[in-house]
Amino acid sequence: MTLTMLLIVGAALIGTGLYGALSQQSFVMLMMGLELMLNGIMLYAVAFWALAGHGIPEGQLLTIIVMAVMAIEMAMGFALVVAVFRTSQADTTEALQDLKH
Amino acid sequence: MILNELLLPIFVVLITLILGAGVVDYLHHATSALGKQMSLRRSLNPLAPLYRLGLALSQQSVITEHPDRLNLRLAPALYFALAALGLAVVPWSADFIPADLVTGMVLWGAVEVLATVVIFLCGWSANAHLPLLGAYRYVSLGLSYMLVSMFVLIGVALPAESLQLSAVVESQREIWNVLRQPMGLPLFLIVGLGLTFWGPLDFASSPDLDRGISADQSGASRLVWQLARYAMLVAFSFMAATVFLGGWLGPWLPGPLWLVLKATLVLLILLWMGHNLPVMTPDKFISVAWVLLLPLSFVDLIWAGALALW
Amino acid sequence: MVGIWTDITFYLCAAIAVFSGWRVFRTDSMVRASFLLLISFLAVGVIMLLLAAVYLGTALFFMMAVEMMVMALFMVMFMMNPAGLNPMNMVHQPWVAALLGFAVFTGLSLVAVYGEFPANPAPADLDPVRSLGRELLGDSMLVFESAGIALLATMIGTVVLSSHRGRYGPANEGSEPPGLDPGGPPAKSAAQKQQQREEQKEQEEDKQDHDQ
Amino acid sequence: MAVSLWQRLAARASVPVFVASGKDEPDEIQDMLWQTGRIKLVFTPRHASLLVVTGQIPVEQSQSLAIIHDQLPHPRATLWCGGQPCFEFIAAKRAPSPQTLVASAEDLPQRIKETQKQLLSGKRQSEPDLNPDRPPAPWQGKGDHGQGGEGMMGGKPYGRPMAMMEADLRDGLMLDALEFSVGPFYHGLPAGLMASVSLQGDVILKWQVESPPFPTALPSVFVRALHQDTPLADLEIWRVRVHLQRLARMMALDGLDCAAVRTLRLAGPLPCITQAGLGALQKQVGSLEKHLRKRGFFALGAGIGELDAQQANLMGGYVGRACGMQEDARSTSKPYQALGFTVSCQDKGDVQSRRLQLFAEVHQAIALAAKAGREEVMLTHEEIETPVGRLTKRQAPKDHSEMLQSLLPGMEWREALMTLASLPVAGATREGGWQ
Repeated sequence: MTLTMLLIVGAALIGTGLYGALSQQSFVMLMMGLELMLNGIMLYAVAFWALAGHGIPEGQLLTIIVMAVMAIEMAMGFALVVAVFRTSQADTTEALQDLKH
Repeated sequence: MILNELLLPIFVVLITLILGAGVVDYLHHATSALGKQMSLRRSLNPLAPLYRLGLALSQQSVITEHPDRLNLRLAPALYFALAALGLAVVPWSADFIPADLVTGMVLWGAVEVLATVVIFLCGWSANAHLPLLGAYRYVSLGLSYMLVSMFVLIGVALPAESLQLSAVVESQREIWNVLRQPMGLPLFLIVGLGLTFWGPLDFASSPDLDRGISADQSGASRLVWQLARYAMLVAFSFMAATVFLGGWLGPWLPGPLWLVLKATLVLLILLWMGHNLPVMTPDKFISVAWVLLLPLSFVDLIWAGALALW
Repeated sequence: MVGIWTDITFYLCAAIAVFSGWRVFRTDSMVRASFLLLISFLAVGVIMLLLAAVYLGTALFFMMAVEMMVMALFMVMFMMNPAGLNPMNMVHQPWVAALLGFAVFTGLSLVAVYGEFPANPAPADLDPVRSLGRELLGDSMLVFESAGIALLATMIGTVVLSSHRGRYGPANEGSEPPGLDPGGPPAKSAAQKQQQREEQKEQEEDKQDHDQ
Repeated sequence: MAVSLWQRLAARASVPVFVASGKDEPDEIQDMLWQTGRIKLVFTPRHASLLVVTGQIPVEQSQSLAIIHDQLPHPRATLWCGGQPCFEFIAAKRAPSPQTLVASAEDLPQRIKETQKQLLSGKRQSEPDLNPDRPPAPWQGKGDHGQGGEGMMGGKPYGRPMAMMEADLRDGLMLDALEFSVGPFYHGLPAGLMASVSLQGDVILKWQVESPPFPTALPSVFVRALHQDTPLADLEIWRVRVHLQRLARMMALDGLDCAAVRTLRLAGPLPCITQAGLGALQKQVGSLEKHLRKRGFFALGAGIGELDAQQANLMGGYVGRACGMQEDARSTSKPYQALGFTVSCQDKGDVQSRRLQLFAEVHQAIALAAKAGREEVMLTHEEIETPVGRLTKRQAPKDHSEMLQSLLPGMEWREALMTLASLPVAGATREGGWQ
C-alpha cells in the first residue's frame, strides 16, 4: 500500500465518477457520479495526510469538510429535483430545455 | 498468539449471538405463552426452540416470482454480520475485548444505520408488495430515530472523554450512566426497538401488513432472518448494558457474568415491551419521534455536557 | 506478517471500490445503483481504517449509509423504473463521457506515478482521533463551525425549496408535464387519464341515448 | 426417505395454521384455534403448514383459495371444516389430493395435530400445486433494451405496466403509485372482502371494492327474539360475546396478542355463564379495560377513521352511538325501559370512541344481563338491536362495504385497517340464509 497505489485508486474513482456524471440522464444518477468523484477526493486527502503530510490534523479536517460538502450537495440536489419535478415533472436533464436559454 | 487474538474473539462473538438467539426465542415464546395463560408445562419447555428449529428446517423455502436473488440471500447474512460487528466492540472484562476499536461508539452508530439498509434490502428484493411496503415504511420511520441514537451515544461518550467502549465502561466505575443520565437508557431502548423492529416499533413486519418483510419468507430462509433479528436483539442488549449499566463492572461475580446478567435484564425489558405495548401507527410515531424524542435527546445531551463540565 | 494482510486487504478493498463504483452506472435499478455506490464508499472507509484514519473511516460508514438510504428512497419515489424490473438505458454522450473519464484517470495516474511527493508518513504514536478532535474544536474551530452553519442553511433551503407552497402560492401552479417525445403531447397522469376515460364514456352514453 | 432428526423435532412443535374463512361461518373456529395450545395461527400462508378452510367457499373465490393453497410451503395439507372442498374442478386433471373433511369444530384441533404428524412422518403426501407454476406474463421484453414496449412508457414489460405517477393527496407532488389487490382471505379484512387498492407510500389513493365481504351469521338468539319470548339476559350475553370478539380482533391487529387471547378466553364460554359468573366477568372486563388503557390501546385510535354524521347514521348500531347518536332499538322496548336502560354515547366518532363505546356497551350489557337474569325478564320485539346493527322482521343489518370507497382514501394503510376492524362492514345473515 504505497502512496502511488492509493492515488491511482483515487484517480480511478474520480474518472468513473466523471464518466457517470457526464453520461447519465437522470438527475439522481448524475449526483451519484458527483458523489463518486468526491469519494476519490476523500481518499486522496486521507492518503496524503497519512503518507505525505506527517499526520497533520488539517488533513483530516479537509476530509470532514468534504463529507459536509457531500451532505450539502445531496440535500440541495434533492430539494432542487423535487422543486423541478413539481413545476415540470422532469427527472432527466433532457427534459429541462428551458434552462438552456 | 493467533488463537488468542483472532480466533477466540470470533468464537466468543458467534457463540454468544447464536446461543443468545436461542435464548431470545425461548424467552419470547415463553413470555408470550404465559401472557396468553397457556399450559405452564408446555410454555416453559426448554426444548421448544429446538422444535421450532426442526419445523423451520423441514419446511420448503419458497421463492417469490423473479426476486433479486443475490440481495434476498445476502440480506439476512448481512444483518447477522452487523449484529456480530456491533457485539465485537463490547468489552467483556478489562482485558478481553474482541475488537478494541478507538471509535467503538461510532462503529455502533454505523451498525445501526447499515441495519436500516439491510432491512430495506430484505423487503425490497422479494419483489412482492407487502414486503416492499414494510421496507419503505421502516426506512422512512427509521431515519427519524437514528438522530436520537447519535445524541444519546454522544452523551455517554462525554463523561468517558473517549469514543472507546472500554473507556466508557471505566467511566462508570463510580456511578452508572443509567443514573448519571436518567433519560439516556429509555431513549436508547426506543432506538433498540426500532433497530430490531420489535414490539411497538415493529413497522417492518407489523401485523397489518401480514408480517411485512417476512410475509413471503418460509422455511430455512425465514429461519435465517429470524436468527439474525434475534442476534441483533442480543447485540443491542449487550451494547445497552455496556454503555448504561456499567458493562462488566460489578462486585463478587466475574466480569463477563455481570455483563451477561445485565444484558439479559435489558433483553427482558425489550421482550416485555414487545408483548404489552401496541404497535404505534406510523403517523403518530413520526410526530412523537420529532416532537418529543428528538428534543428529549437534546436535553439529555445538554445534561450530560453540563455534568461533564461541572 | 501484518504488512502482508494489510496489503491484501488494501488491494481487495481498492478493487471492490472501483468495481462497484463502475457498476453503479451499469445497473438497471436505481436502488441497486445507490447501494453499489454505498459499497464503494464502505470499501474506501476500510482503506481509511488501514491508513489509521480511524474516526474518518467509521464516520464514513454511517454518513454514507444514511445518505444512500435517502437516495434509494428518492429514487423509488420518482423514477419510472423503481425495482429495476425493466431493463433500461438512460445515457447521453456515453462515448465522450467515457473518453473524458479515462483521460482524467490517465492524467491523475501519471501525476501519481511521476509526481514527487514527500515521503513523510504520520508518526506511529499519533492518536488520530484525539488530534482531529483538538483541531476541530481548537485552531480550526471557525472552519468547522462554518461547515455547521452551511449545513443549517442547507436544511432551511431544502425545506423551502421542496415544500408545496412557495412564497407566491402553490409551487406547481400552471405547470404541465413534459412531452413523451420531444415536442410531443404531454404525459398524462393516471388520474387525468381516468377522468378522460370517464368523459369519453359519458359522451358515448349520451350518444347512445340520442340514437335511441 | 427416512424421517430426519429435524422432522422428528418438528413433530413436537406448535402447528402453524392459516385459516381461510368462507361463507356462513362466524369466526368462532378461528377464535377457538387461537386459544388452543400447540396450534399457532399465522397471518400469511407462507408461514403455515396447514390450510384450514372454514365454511363454504363460493365458486368465484375458489381460484383465490387455490392461490393461497399454492403459497403454503411443502409439506402442506388442507383441512375442510363446515363446508365442501372446492378444489376438485381446478385440480380435476392433476393428481387428486386426499381431501380431509372435519365434521365438527371440536375435532379440529385433534385432526390438525394428527395431519401435521402424518405430513412430517411421510405417511401423508404433501399436496401438489393446483395452479401451474409459471409467471403470469413472460419475463422478457421486446424494446431496444428489453424494456418491453416502444418508447419509455410503452408496453407492459414483463406483464407489469410501468408505474404511473399520481398526485399525492397531501401535498400534490406527483409520485409513483403502487396498485395491487387484497383479499378475500387477507386476515386484516373481513372474510370475503376483495378490493383493488392503489397506494402511494402508505397512503391509500383508491379503494375499489371488487367483492363484498361474506355476510356474517347472526347468533340465532337475536332472530328468535323477533318472533317469540326470549330471555333478555341471553340477548345481552351474546352481545357481550360478539363485542369482545370484535375487540380481540382489533387487539391482534395492534400486536397485542396476549390481551387478544385473554379477551377471547372471556368471550368463549359466555353462552353458558351463570349468574355468579357475571359478577366475576364484570371485574375481569374492568381489569382488561384498565390494562388496555394503560398500554395506550384506546389513545392509539384517536383521530383515526372519523365518520361524518351521514355515514354514522347509515351504519347505525354502536358505530352511530360512538358518533354521538342517541339511537338504540332497546330504548323503545318496554322490558329494557323497566330495567332502567339508558343509551350511552361517545362524541367523536373515531376509532378511539368506537373502542370505548364497545367496552362501555360490554359493561352495560353485563349489568343488564345480571339484572334481567335475576328478574327473569322475557322479550319479544319487532325491532332488535343486534351487536352489528338494527334487525327487524323485514330487514337484516346491511352490507356497508361500498362506503369504504369514499371513507378509506387518504388514510394510511394501518389506519385504514384499524378503521375496518372497528366497523361492522359485513352484512348479517341468519344461520341458514336470510329470507
